[in-house]
Amino acid sequence: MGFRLSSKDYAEYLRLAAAKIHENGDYVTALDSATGDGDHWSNINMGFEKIVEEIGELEKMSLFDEFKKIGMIMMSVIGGSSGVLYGSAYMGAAKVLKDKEFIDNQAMCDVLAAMLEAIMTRGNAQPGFKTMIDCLHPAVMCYKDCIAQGLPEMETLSLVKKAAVDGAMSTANMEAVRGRACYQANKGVGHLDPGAVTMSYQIETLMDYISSSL
Amino acid sequence: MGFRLSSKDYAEYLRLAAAKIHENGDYVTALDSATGDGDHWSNINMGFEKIVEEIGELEKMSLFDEFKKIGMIMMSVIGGSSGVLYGSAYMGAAKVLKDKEFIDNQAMCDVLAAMLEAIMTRGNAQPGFKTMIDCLHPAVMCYKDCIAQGLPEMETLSLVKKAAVDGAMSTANMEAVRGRACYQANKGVGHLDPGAVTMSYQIETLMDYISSSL
Amino acid sequence: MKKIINQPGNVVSELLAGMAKAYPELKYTEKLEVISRKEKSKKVGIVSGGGSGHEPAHAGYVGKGMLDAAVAGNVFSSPSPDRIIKGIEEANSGEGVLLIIKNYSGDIMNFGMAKDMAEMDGIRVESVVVKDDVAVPDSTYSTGRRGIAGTVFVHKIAGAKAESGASLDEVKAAAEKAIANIRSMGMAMSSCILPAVGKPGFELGEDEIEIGMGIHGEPGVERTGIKTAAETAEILLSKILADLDYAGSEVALMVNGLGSTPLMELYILNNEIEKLLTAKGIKIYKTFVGNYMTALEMSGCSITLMKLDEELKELLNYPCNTPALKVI
Amino acid sequence: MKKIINQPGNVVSELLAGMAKAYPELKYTEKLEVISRKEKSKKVGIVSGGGSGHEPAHAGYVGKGMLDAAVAGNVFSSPSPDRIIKGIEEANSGEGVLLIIKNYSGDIMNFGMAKDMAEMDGIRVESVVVKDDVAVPDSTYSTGRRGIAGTVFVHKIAGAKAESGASLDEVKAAAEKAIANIRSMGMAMSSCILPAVGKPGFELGEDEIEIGMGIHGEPGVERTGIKTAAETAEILLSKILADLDYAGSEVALMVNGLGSTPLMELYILNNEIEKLLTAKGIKIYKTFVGNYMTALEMSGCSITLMKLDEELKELLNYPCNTPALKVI
Ligand SMILES: Nc1ncnc2c1ncn2[C@@H]1O[C@H](COP(=O)(O)OP(=O)(O)O)[C@@H](O)[C@H]1O
Ligand SMILES: Nc1ncnc2c1ncn2[C@@H]1O[C@H](COP(=O)(O)OP(=O)(O)O)[C@@H](O)[C@H]1O
Ligand SMILES: [Mg+2]
Ligand SMILES: [Mg+2]
Ligand SMILES: [Mg+2]
Ligand SMILES: [Mg+2]
Repeated sequence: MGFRLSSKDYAEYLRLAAAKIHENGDYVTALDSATGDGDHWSNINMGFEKIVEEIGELEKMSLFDEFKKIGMIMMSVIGGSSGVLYGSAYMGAAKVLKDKEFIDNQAMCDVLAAMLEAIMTRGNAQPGFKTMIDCLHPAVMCYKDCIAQGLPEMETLSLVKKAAVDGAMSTANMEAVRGRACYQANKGVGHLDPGAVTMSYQIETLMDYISSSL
Repeated sequence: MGFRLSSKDYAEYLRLAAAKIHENGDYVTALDSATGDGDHWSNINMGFEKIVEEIGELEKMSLFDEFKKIGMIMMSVIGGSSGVLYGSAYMGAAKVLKDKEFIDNQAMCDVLAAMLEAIMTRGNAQPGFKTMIDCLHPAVMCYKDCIAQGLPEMETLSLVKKAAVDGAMSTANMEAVRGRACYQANKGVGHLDPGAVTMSYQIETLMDYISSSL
Repeated sequence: MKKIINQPGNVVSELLAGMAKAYPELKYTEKLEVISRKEKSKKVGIVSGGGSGHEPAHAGYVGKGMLDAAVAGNVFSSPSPDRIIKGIEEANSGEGVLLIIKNYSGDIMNFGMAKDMAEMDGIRVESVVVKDDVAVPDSTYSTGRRGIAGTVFVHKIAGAKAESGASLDEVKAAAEKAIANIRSMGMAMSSCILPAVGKPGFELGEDEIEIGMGIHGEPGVERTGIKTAAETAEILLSKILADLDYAGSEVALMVNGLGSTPLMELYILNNEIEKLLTAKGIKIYKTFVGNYMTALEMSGCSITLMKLDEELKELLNYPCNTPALKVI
Repeated sequence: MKKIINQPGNVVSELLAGMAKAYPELKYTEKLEVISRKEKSKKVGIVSGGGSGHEPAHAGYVGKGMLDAAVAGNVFSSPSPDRIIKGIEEANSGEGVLLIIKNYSGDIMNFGMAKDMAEMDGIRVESVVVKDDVAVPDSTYSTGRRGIAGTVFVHKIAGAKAESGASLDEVKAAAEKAIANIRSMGMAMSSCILPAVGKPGFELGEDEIEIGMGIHGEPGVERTGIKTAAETAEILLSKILADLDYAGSEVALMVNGLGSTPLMELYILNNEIEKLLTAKGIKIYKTFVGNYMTALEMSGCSITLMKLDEELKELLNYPCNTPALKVI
């Protein structure tokens, strides 16, 4: 039998993701400073700190309510571009989890796909625009492929993680076209997109966390 | 026969004094910055630059008119405390030179004494207050002594110069009590007073200039 | 980091609280970080906002004749939709609300979402987007120009129109007219430090300045050596004048400091700008010199021109009384 | 030296020219560096001035309800008597002139000499000396306290009294009353650079600030580590409150920036000041937050309190319209 993530498990993952983000402050800030306004890490970190504060509440909720609440917190605490994008992502994903008690392999893929769709809609952006989408999109594509091919979950998780990380890395060679960073046109080339990097931290942490439970 | 300074000679001295002051910008500024507001050199330097510009006019005037004009320039171009003090000094000295064609040994002493009196009156200050007075006052005392003792002019000039320089040096151990520097109370101890130093540059240059003509 | 602050995480709420204490005519809504007018009247509401760190923008423009509410995000970050909705509610007196948005994707997304939600609650909301910065060109690869100090003129024009009793459509049209006639361009001489980050986002060399830098420290068009005031005026104005034909017209001029540039320097710059504009036959109708839209303690400046017609002149002269801008 | 200037030797004339261009109601007298009101009325004239580098002081306070003329010296240097006499002449409408002098020996000497000379020309001139800075104590070894940001309140009070038609003696008495009730105290976090010198007069370490530093960079009372806004408010206020009994009274409060401290920080500081004053039962009647009396691009702040009675309140509220201060 495959993995089954409860809302408590998901809350536990959030704690790990928060730590991962917290650790990489200087690096992410440097990325956003290079091409943008330098606030991405401090905002997303504040959002995750708030989530960690609320974990006692979150882990008692249904997945649906948990995701909605995460979305609300992210939207209002993170602020900026990423706040409203993550807010939309979690709201979108919540719908997928309506009445679900667990997130299994298929649901996990659906959650990420819903997040991707919400982000692309809200931000009016496409893959290749040097944003968080360039991490999430390949991860979702990969996840769908793995499921279509019937790969074992362990392998799937590791491939999705790799797709996310590679996707974030691929932003180094892209010109920025959306978000505040866009105003630098080709000045951004050579720098990773900070939003793609923090997205990859989350997917990486999530895949590792699930793997460790398998 | 002793020295006889014409208004043209005095103008020539002013050119040398201007150069001496110009050279010591960093040092004097550092002194005024240590205890005051750092403007003394830039102001007095501006004043002397203006005087050098006007030298063609000055050297053609009578001593009386020349000194009055120097006073006007210093008062209005230097500004600050030292502008009004030098302005008063030259106005006071001009009176001593009324109808004189040359400055001889006695007149030179009278000029410096008149400057001292004007500065002390205008600034309401005494020797020991850590100001330009602590350079000028010993120079004047020394000059009077030398004349009373009937010392040769060459020796007199060199003693007056020494008195001025030593006087300026003596301000290192004084607490500031007048001028902007006064607000630091004993903080100024250890630093020379910038106004005393620039006064000593002028007296030194003047004594050397006269000596070289003897 | 030398800043007069307490906790870096609290700067926004403390600055707004401190502002509301200084100006008792302003109301501060905690947590949602909205500053609004205590005294309300039946008229179109004007709401602006954006990231903090641009003080006196935006809360400093709340008052008679300008904004009804200003919504603050974290430093350099768009406020979230819930905050903006509160701003809309505070500004709404039943005549509809105009949002003045600067063209940053975060602001566009958050204000856009708030607008949708407020409309669902039955409030009529319109919005305009300011894109006055000519530094970085509009291109297929960008969502357009940045909005900078010219936004203050949009506050003034829209605020005056609303105060004079115009309808939402009329107020929006006046704001759009202002936007169409406003161009800005800036330069920076030093970096700034986000309180939560604690060190500068970039470094400029001892003898280096950056032309066209954004008000969040986003890269501009060129790094170059130190320029005189005359050269600075020439460089910034030439970009502006190349973009819109101001020849023969009357303009409102704003000489804006980015935070740590002293007024002395802004006045010296104004002296040069006036010479250049006069030489080009452009008549300066009214000049504003000061720190109107800053970037924390960044040093540098921006120049803004707004081409005027009779209506814009009237609205520019319309009385206003806010902490940061008063027209008597 | 990163400054938006041309020749260091021309900063004063260019800044005043730039100011006069921005505010057509002001008249600039070249060379003598006087800014005065174009529109004159028969009333007691008010003249202030001092070294440049404190912008918007002093010229920024010329206008209805405040100064009639401001006289500028070189950067941080008193103006010379000839300039001050021109200021007196511009301000004189036959009802006499009040000079507002800050207590620096250069200013005392130059204004004193100008006063004597103007009186010889038959103009009635009175003067008051502002010594509001409590940082460095009055002692037998000093000519007294320095005059700093509290001077702006003296401009306001004297200007209002004169505008309301009072006689020279009455105006002087009001100014004296203000002075007797004003105390200030500041601190600096960075140095500033005189344009003609080109480098900082002193250095403060990365983590160092100086309590009580003067507005020309004169040493203060203590160098210490970085303080929070709450601590800063406490340190500065405690010196002020120890000097004059403000308990139970109403005050005007000025939170002044020294040039490169962003408004954000001044508002955060104001938030703390209000808490402390309220806790001590001191009622804040009116607050002014901004860059009112600066020291080039120095970063830091000062706090000023003026204890109010009914007359001072009325004069504080009296309308004024100047570039740097407007009361509607
Ligand atoms: N329109 C968009 N679509 C998708 N992602 C975006 C968009 N705009 C910005 N982002 C992402 O957000 C990140 C920046 O977030 P943040 O710094 O919080 O916001 P801001 O750009 O407003 O300062 C970028 O690195 C990018 O990954
Ligand atoms: N009252 C005074 N009497 C005599 N000399 C004075 C007096 N006040 C200041 N000075 C002299 O002036 C010098 C400072 O001049 P300056 O820097 O031009 O003026 P300010 O002090 O106004 O900045 C001091 O170093 C001191 O020698
Ligand atoms: Mg950012
Ligand atoms: Mg000095
Ligand atoms: Mg941002
Ligand atoms: Mg001085």
